[in-house]
Amino acid sequence: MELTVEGLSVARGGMPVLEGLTFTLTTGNILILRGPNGSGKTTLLRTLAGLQPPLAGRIGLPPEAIAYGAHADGLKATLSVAENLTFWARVYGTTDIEPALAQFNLKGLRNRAAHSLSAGQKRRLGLARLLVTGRRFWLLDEPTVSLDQASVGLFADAVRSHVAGGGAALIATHIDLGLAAETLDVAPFRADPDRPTRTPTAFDEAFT
Amino acid sequence: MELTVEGLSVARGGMPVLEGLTFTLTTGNILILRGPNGSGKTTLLRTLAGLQPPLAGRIGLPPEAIAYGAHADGLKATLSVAENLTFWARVYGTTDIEPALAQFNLKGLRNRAAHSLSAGQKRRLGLARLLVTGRRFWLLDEPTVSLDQASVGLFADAVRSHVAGGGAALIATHIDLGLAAETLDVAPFRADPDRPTRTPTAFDEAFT
Amino acid sequence: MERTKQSRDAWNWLWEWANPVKFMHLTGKALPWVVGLTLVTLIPGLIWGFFFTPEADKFGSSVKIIYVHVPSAMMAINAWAMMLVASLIWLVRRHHVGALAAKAAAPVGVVFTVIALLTGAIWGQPMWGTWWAWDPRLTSFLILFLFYLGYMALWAAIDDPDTAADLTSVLAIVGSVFAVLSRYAVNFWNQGLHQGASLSLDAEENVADVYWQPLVLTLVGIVALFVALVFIRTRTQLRRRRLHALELRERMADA
Amino acid sequence: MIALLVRDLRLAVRAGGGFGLGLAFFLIVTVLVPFAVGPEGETLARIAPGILWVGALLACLLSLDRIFQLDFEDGSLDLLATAPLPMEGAVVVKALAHWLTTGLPLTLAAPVFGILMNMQAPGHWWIFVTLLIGTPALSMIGAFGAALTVGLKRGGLLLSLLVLPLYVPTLIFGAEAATRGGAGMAVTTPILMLAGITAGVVAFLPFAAAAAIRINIR
Amino acid sequence: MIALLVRDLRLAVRAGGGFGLGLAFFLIVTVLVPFAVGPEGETLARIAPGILWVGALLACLLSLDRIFQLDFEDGSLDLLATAPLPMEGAVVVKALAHWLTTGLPLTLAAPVFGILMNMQAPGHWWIFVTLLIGTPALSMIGAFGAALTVGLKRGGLLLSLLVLPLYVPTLIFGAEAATRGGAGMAVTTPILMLAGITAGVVAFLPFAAAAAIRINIR
Amino acid sequence: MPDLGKYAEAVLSAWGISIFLVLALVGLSWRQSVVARRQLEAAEARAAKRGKSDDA
Ligand code: HEM
Ligand SMILES: Nc1ncnc2c1ncn2[C@@H]1O[C@H](COP(=O)(O)OP(=O)(O)OP(=O)(O)O)[C@@H](O)[C@H]1O
Ligand SMILES: Nc1ncnc2c1ncn2[C@@H]1O[C@H](COP(=O)(O)OP(=O)(O)OP(=O)(O)O)[C@@H](O)[C@H]1O
Ligand SMILES: [Mg+2]
Ligand SMILES: [Mg+2]
Repeated sequence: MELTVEGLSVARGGMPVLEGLTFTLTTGNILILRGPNGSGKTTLLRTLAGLQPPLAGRIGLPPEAIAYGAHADGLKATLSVAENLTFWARVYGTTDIEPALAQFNLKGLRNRAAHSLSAGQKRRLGLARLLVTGRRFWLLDEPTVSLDQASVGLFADAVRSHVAGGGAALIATHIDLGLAAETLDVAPFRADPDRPTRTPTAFDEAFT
Repeated sequence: MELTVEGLSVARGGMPVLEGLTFTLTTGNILILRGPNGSGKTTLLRTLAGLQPPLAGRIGLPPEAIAYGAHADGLKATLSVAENLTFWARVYGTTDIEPALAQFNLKGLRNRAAHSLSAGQKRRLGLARLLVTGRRFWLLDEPTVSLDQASVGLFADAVRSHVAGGGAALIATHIDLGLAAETLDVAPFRADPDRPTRTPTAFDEAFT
Repeated sequence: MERTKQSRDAWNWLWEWANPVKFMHLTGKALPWVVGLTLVTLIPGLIWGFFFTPEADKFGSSVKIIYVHVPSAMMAINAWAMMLVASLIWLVRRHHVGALAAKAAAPVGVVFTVIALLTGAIWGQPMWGTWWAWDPRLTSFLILFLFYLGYMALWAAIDDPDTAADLTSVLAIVGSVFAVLSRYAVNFWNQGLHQGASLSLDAEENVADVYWQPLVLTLVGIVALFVALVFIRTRTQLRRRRLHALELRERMADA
Repeated sequence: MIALLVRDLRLAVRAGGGFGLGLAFFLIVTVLVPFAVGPEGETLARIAPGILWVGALLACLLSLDRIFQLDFEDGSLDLLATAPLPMEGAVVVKALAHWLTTGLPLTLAAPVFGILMNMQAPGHWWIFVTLLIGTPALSMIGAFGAALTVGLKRGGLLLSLLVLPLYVPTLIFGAEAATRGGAGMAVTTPILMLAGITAGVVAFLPFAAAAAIRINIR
Repeated sequence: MIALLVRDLRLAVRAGGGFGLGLAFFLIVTVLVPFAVGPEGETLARIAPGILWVGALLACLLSLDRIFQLDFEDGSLDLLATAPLPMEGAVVVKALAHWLTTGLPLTLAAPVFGILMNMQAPGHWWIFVTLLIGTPALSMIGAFGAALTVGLKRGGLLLSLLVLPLYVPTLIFGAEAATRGGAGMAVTTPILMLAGITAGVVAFLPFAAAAAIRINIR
Repeated sequence: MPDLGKYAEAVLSAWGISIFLVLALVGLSWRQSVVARRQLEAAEARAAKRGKSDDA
């Protein structure tokens, strides 16, 4: 299985941010997205996850293969750790949340309401969700925000074992995760605002 | 001027998290708070900022000396970068936002609405707020979340020049900021739930 | 995919209109004529109606209100129909002109609605002895006013222009269905006080020619006025949309 | 789907009594009106079915932004959109959860509150029946409005503005049927119309609402 | 302080027309009641002042959670609490901003909407006067309720529940004065009571509200 | 000026309001159109200049 991206252009707020991206991610691999703040990593991941349409180009991926992990964790403050996780497990048609709890060291917190977790504990719960999706391709947007060194280690282990088990991960991050991975820097693909093809003549569909 | 903390205990959600903290921070210095996720750094900073009362102990600090930077940035999505910053400047009785914009490389974004910023750009704006407060003591909770390497550098520069100008900073963080600073690890001060002094007799005062 | 977003088909001669460049060009040419038509129909029609119509037996001189009330009430309803069609064009064909024409027409529709409501109320006071009555036609017209308000508020509340276009178009469609439904509901709920279809050719209800002729003139005039205003305002919207795109690009170049 | 329903119901219950609050608001509106209008029994009895319908409608309205707004803010809506659930299904489930926590309790309580408004015997029965038929439409229309405004910061009032005109037909037929029923007149036509609106709304609006959500989160 | 007022007004205007929406909701409530109650002019005229007051009150109520909730959610309330502003001052300023964007427009519009309810001549004047005196109290009480519920996820309905009983005295005296004034009777007593409530509320509630906020954010 | 009799007030106010509102709408549309055209021209000019300086 592979995720292929050809000549992809993505836009945010009506403005192209990245153009002409081409890459392939096959199972068993990790690809790290790098790029300065505001370069379009989040936009790219959202487009790949199907949340917004691409401006141009082709995305090829097997259906039902993607699990997306966003800046926000989507936790319900009044539900407990176990309830939050069970919900996502049922949505994705899986049932067992124990391995996920164990992997992210959440067993001791399982009955705590999510609103009483610290920033890093919330994040760990958000990441544990990935394990219960059962999806092959993980698209992760700055997954290690707020995590301490030990938790970053837990996360890296989780990614490694996921990949070893036939998964793949595309991770946008600013820090070094200590993973054996290829790196894709998005900076060179920044959209050029004055590219002539986008300004044929005034008004000629020139609204992006 | 100095911030002194003596025998401080702090609680979160009715549960003591740190006990017996003692330290002093004088102007011209930086103190880095370290500790694993959930160890109580946020709780400590909120207590020092006066947002919650301490459980025990004494906090000595000059009045009107503290600027607090939380996990959340307090930005108004519909206001522009300059409007957001001007508001805080006026609240703190200062007027000039230009140095802050320049320091955090926000000049190009000054008329952008805050909701159209990327995660890292928002964070930079949140940090720029510190500069317009004119306060000596900065209490910062994971200030570099979402920042790329270059922006972390900008932040470190800002802290350095603030401290050089007679300020001080107390920073909770999980990453290495490259600052010359003392470090305080809060892990050894973790509250011990079964310490006898807090449970004199059953039910008697044993509610915290 | 072709370079333009729209694929070509037999109806292309029609869709050509919706190309922004074509639209700007054509309306630029047509605008003086439409404005001219407005001037030569609306003004004489109004003058004729105001100065040169006799008093009616039942209405007295208040009959002159008909020349402002009826055209604006008619256009208020037709403007919504035009917005519905324009919204459908945007949703189906993704032509910006469609969405922006709908956006441009809404304030015109609201002003006509307000005029019809106010003049109706002013006319109602001497005729029915009340400013307002919960008559089916009045009531459903008031609901139409609410739909206009909601539609405009939704446009104003969304920043991204294409998102706003999509959502307001969905609202226009669903709203139209409910506007029609309300009309039936209100009819069922109450019997009318308001004038019947006096313009129909039905002999009994028909108004005398002395009133009818200037009214037709003002009706033509108000349609021309509407078209002229929608042209002008759509051109403004297109320019603003283009300006928005340019500003985004400028911003990107700065950043 | 069932997981979503269970979660939404659980959240409604946990959030400080989802059931109770809609009811309480309804009660307060029916209490405030006599205060404002004055206590004459006859006027009150005359306007009772109408006021009860308006009260139910407003109680419904106030809880609408719960349907999608919280999920949008904490990011779960994005995650749900990438999950293997059709968005239309999610919309229907969420409208259903809203009805179970708001519309249904209101329906059950209305006959009792009717007593406060000096309502007479068959009126209680008819206010119950009309609300039972009409409130599902209110929840579904509300879900559509919530879907339209989900991206907007504090879209609460805008939501009311968009939704209330859409509620008008339901309100007219519902209140008309309740009033006629209470007065012992024939109610078949308005009841049929009310049922027709509910059926139509439940059949078609999920698609419009799902489209609106997809547009809003992109 | 002025900076805060300016910011709040600006936010209200930016958020898709802060002024317009409260008004629109008010209009809609006054329109819905005739739909529900039926169109007979006489009944309507009788209940008009009361319904207008209830409508204004509900329009006020719906916009209350804007006062502090947004600031709490995005963290600005924490930051404001550590800023050199007395919390009492912030509360007053925010209540004032709420009144300027909600209460004042409602007051100005009420006489016009009275026409829809078949209201007769001096009634318009009295509904205007009573709302002008009473709405500041509504905003201030609302700010207190909002302060109490600010920490709660989607406290909207709970807020209504807490605030509505507090609104009852204002509503009773306001509606009473408006009704009497419309009928040409003496209004001095209810107007004085109304003014007294407003004065008392504005003098004391800021302290309670500020205390509630300090407790809620800790 | 025709004699409007007892309806003078109604007729004149109805016509007055209508004409005022229509003129206001026309004026507003016109002004917005002028402003938008001016702003767009300025922006196009800036864009053209930027394009050139980039080439250089
Ligand atoms: C607030 C009060 C009123 C409102 C909202 C109102 C609204 C309307 C509407 C919506 C139409 C229909 C236009 C169309 O379908 O093309 C209309 C037409 C008309 N109205 Fe009114 N009206 C009001 C009061 C009055 C009064 C008081 C009179 C006269 C006594 C009047 C006389 C007419 C006439 C003669 C027509 C043309 C009927 C036709 O040919 O279809 N209206 N009005
Ligand atoms: N809603 C929006 N409207 C307009 N522009 C936006 C919007 N959201 C983001 N942008 C802009 O789009 C660009 C790409 O943003 P994106 O969030 O994809 O960056 P990123 O690479 O994820 O950055 P970070 O590392 O800071 O998270 C940025 O320049 C940002 O300012
Ligand atoms: N509202 C709450 N109710 C109960 N317990 C809470 C609450 N908020 C936090 N806690 C608990 O208090 C402890 C300290 O939390 P705090 O947020 O101070 O940690 P932290 O050091 O900032 O962690 P992180 O690095 O993850 O941000 C944690 O164990 C957390 O689970
Ligand atoms: Mg990002
Ligand atoms: Mg923390």
